[in-house]
Amino acid sequence: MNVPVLNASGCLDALTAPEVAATLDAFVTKTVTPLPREGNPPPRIAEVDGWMLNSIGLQNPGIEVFSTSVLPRLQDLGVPLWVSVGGFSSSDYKTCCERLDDLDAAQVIELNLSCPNVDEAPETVVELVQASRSATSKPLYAKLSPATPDIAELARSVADAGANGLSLVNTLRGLALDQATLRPRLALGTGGASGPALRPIALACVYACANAVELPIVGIGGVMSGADVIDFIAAGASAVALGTVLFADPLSPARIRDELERARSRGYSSAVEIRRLAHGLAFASRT
Amino acid sequence: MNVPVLNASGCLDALTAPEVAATLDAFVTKTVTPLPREGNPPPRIAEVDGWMLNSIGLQNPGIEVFSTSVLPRLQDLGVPLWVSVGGFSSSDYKTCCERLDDLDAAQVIELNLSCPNVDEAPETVVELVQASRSATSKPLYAKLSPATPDIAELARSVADAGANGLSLVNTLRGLALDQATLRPRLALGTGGASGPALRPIALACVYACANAVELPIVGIGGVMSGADVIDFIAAGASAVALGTVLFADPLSPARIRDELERARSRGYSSAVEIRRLAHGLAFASRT
Amino acid sequence: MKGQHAVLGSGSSQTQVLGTARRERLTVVDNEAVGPYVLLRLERSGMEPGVPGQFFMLEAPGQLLPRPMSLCLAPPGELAFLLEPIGPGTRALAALAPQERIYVLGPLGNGFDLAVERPVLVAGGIGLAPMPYLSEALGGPPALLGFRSERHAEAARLLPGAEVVVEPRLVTELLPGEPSDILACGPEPMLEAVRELAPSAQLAWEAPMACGYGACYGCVVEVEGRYIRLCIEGPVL
Amino acid sequence: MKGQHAVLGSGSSQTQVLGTARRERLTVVDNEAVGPYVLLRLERSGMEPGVPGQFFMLEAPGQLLPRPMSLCLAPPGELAFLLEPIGPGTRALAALAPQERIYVLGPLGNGFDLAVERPVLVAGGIGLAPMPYLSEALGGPPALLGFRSERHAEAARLLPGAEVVVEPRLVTELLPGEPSDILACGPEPMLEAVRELAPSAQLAWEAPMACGYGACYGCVVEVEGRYIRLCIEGPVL
Ligand SMILES: Cc1cc2nc3c(=O)[nH]c(=O)nc-3n(C[C@H](O)[C@H](O)[C@H](O)COP(=O)(O)OP(=O)(O)OC[C@H]3O[C@@H](n4cnc5c(N)ncnc54)[C@H](O)[C@@H]3O)c2cc1C
Ligand SMILES: Cc1cc2nc3c(=O)[nH]c(=O)nc-3n(C[C@H](O)[C@H](O)[C@H](O)COP(=O)(O)OP(=O)(O)OC[C@H]3O[C@@H](n4cnc5c(N)ncnc54)[C@H](O)[C@@H]3O)c2cc1C
Ligand SMILES: Cc1cc2nc3c(=O)[nH]c(=O)nc-3n(C[C@H](O)[C@H](O)[C@H](O)COP(=O)(O)O)c2cc1C
Ligand SMILES: Cc1cc2nc3c(=O)[nH]c(=O)nc-3n(C[C@H](O)[C@H](O)[C@H](O)COP(=O)(O)O)c2cc1C
Ligand code: FES
Ligand code: FES
Repeated sequence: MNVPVLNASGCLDALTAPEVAATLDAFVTKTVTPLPREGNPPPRIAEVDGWMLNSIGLQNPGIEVFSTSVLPRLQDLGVPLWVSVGGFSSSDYKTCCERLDDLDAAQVIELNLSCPNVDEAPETVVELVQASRSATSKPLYAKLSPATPDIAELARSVADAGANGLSLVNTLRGLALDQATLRPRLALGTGGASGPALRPIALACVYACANAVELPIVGIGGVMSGADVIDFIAAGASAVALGTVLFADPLSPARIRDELERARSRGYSSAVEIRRLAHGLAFASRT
Repeated sequence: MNVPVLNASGCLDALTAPEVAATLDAFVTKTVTPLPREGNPPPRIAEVDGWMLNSIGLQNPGIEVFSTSVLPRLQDLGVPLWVSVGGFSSSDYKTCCERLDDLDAAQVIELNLSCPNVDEAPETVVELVQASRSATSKPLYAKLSPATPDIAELARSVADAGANGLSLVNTLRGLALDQATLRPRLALGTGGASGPALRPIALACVYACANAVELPIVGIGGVMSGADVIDFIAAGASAVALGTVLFADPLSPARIRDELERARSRGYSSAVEIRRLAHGLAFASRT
Repeated sequence: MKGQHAVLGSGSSQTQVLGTARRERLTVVDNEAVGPYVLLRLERSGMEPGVPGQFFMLEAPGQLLPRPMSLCLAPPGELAFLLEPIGPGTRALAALAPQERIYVLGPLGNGFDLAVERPVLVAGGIGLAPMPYLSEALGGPPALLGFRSERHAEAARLLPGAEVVVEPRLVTELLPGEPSDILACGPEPMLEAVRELAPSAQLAWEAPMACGYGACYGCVVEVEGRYIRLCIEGPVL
Repeated sequence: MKGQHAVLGSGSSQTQVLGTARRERLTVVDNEAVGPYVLLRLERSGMEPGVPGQFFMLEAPGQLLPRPMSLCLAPPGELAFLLEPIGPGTRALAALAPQERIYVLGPLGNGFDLAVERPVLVAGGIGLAPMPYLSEALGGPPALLGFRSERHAEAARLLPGAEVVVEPRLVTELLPGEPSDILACGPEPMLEAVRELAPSAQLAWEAPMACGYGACYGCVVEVEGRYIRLCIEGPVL
């Protein structure tokens, strides 16, 4: 079964774990911003009720150091590269996209339009996509948050604004309290919630967007197994990205590919076949 | 510990289970709309990965039959009544609120501004609250969806529009596929996702809103135990409502009250004390 | 179909489900394979078996929601359920070991009307579940059972004396020509076929249920253009 | 503190964690109480014990993320970990029965620098965990252990010959006056106090970790105003 398997942004450092990166169809970088960021104070992570919460806060070396000293070393790994960019205004997105535009190593730019651990950008998601589009001719994937009232509608406007694909989804905002002190377990209170509990929510987003736009979709959210990949493809994704599962199991890309291979022998002969099965029920897009 | 325990709208029928309703501090009706609704075709429910998905579609007898023949029978139960109203336009909300305004039996009106199983109202949440406010002098609780980019901001505008309280949260949208056919398990595709997996997300919403507005908050989402109630109070709620847990355990209101009583003897002497503990860390509202 | 059908929405039914039902934590006596099915026997404790065709909500370990199960047998001191393991909930129930305990709520819903003169029991597959207890209550009337394989047909031993067919033969082929009061349970197509042939048959239907006591509106079935809650209006309609 | 500190963000470290680490499913040999702690012994299989102070990520049944644990002992054919059950993950690990299997990843991070001349081991509470293996590697140097109760102090039997104090006495009271190379592990306040008294001490720190191999940026600690990943720059700093 030929389903591209990527990592989710922020869930793998290809330079500290090149062996893991080598097992992916493309490596997606942690989100890069125009200026360097130290990120949020620790504690930054907690596990609660099947969710992982994180509050990393976009720690990154900034687009300049990234472009001159990180990207070349990533290129040496020989894995196709997607660069995730983020920021706090349309000019931030523009700055990053412009800087990357003439760097061959960056094959795709993923726009992180949805990080719950930094204050919201004052501009709309659509404006951020438009600004990015004006700054680069590279393929742009818009990464959306599931915390939006009508994601299919948002996908339509993002497509109109020039996105070439969708990455669905980023984390939801969650809170875990210490049972003894009743204080938040993360230093900054809430954090982004990821992991298997996100899966049904992510699947609903993929399903709604696949019925709304023609763009290719990278399915993200709680993928733990080959069966989960099949669900995402059936819901309308054409690739998947692994996030939290990489923390629990750095060998998961190979394992999941194996599981897909075995699914093929059980009769799911191709991703297309899965989608056909699932979208036979196309009227179901009504809700 | 004196924490009011309600049912979540749509999660109990007080007329078929009066014994259960009698154990609540107030009974919240299923959402009523201006006209009768048959609701969505079955299958309407599925369980997946710790979530319950539902696609009931606001089945209800309409505000007229509700007011003349259901409400009087509910009143006979002797439990304080909250009436949940919904619709598809501000005039729908207005109609329901006007009809209820002079019915003494309805103590509070909860505005369901967030049902994921019906098409979105074309107006904004704030407009729906304004319209409702103009139609009644009864206390209005705005029930919000967690699927919103900045719920604290929304809470502020809802407070400005005249809401007297918040009910946080309604379901997220989720999808479950049948593993054999890869088709959605619910007739209409996606459905509202509730249950324990919702809890950390709901807690984050309560926490964000409690730090943004002065309104009382009913905490809703995956409450299963007394410990969960304590978390909601610590996050900023002043009451809780039980949803999915009522399906698994109709005796849960009494059980949860017991668990709270035992927590009191472990030193959580009052809801206020819990909140003080938790909000010692008030700067944490930054994320 | 029998039964007063609800008009619409909240408060249409008078059935006070929790009035007769209890919720207790029962201990597993045993779990025995019956062909591909499993007979789960629980200590009865203070619970009533109710009327044949009524059902219980069984806690399925590891699952959020309980699962509806018809009472299959009510030997002294026990309640026994026949399960077909088809998904996570029924598999968890089938994996219970003696001495484990699960919460059980019931009896729930409306069972079969036993005031019938010429009863004939008809079941397909796991629709056999309520028949042993029903047969006992009716003094062992004729019974017709259909199964999808010889292996499934092994379960017929729970209803000695029943006439059994295996696919491609269908149980509806055995329906008596003479007038009779049919009480049936089985997959939807089978029930539709029975109703076609015997419009006055009492049929026990299924639908996914979250609560079993009228709280969720999840279990509706369409009756005369309206959605009624199967858990409180049925499951026998 | 020792170690080359990262500048910022992606790619600042050359440590190729997975280069030396393996991931295998290991079988539980036994789980023994040691005072209030638990010694979890696993069959070693093909895994390397690594340098003392390095750690492993242990699958905690029922939990999403694995939990970091220092290697405590490396008897032939085994890897042994000393756990303090303080939350769902450590409780799940403490409840493992012989023959159960869990995934283990390691060894990870940078252990203690063993090229020291006058080693003295200092540990507080569960900070004892890496000391038995470290002591072995260093030929049994002097060791100072502090515990919060007599019951916790029972665990001192894992390091025979160590000097032991119980609160209100603190282990820092025992630090030698003469120059020595301190290798310490324990709660943050203890490590801060040790650093105050012995600025060149090697200290093994803790932080919540999701991955243990540099992937998540969750485990940062502040060093000279910058956040570095403890899992690949430490845990010994
Ligand atoms: C009143 C009543 C009595 C029942 N009595 C018995 C009994 O005695 N023995 C027995 O084995 N089963 C009985 N059932 C069916 C049983 O409740 C379901 O098989 C069970 O809930 C499935 O749970 P699961 O987690 O194993 O599978 P799920 O994962 O919940 O379901 C597996 C597949 O079956 C479908 N499904 C689930 N529940 C139903 C349902 N009720 N009707 C139709 N399709 C469904 C799902 O959509 C899914 O595709 C009864 C159902 C009802 C409503
Ligand atoms: C490199 C390293 C080596 C370790 N070696 C050992 C060891 O040998 N034996 C041992 O018992 N423990 C060790 N720990 C600590 C152990 O990993 C944690 O106690 C465990 O992860 C807690 O998981 P839990 O699910 O039981 O509790 P959780 O529910 O995760 O935590 C309970 C409480 O402790 C806090 N907490 C969790 N993890 C940490 C942490 N690492 N540092 C500070 N506070 C935390 C949480 O915020 C929460 O308030 C080590 C940690 C690290 C980083
Ligand atoms: C520790 C951590 C860091 C993350 N950092 C980023 C990031 O920098 N940019 C981004 O777009 N998403 C980031 N994410 C979100 C993931 O890319 C992914 O969307 C999310 O985790 C859901 O997938 P999962 O459930 O498989 O983890 C991060 C997630 C985690 C857990
Ligand atoms: C079957 C079902 C029906 C519901 N119907 C309504 C409704 O009519 N109006 C409403 O505001 N919320 C409705 N909800 C949402 C609940 O009131 C509640 O917000 C949600 O289930 C989260 O709480 P829980 O996790 O405790 O179930 C419904 C939820 C379920 C599961
Ligand atoms: S199962 Fe909940 S109303 Fe019938
Ligand atoms: S634990 Fe993930 S980067 Fe250190």
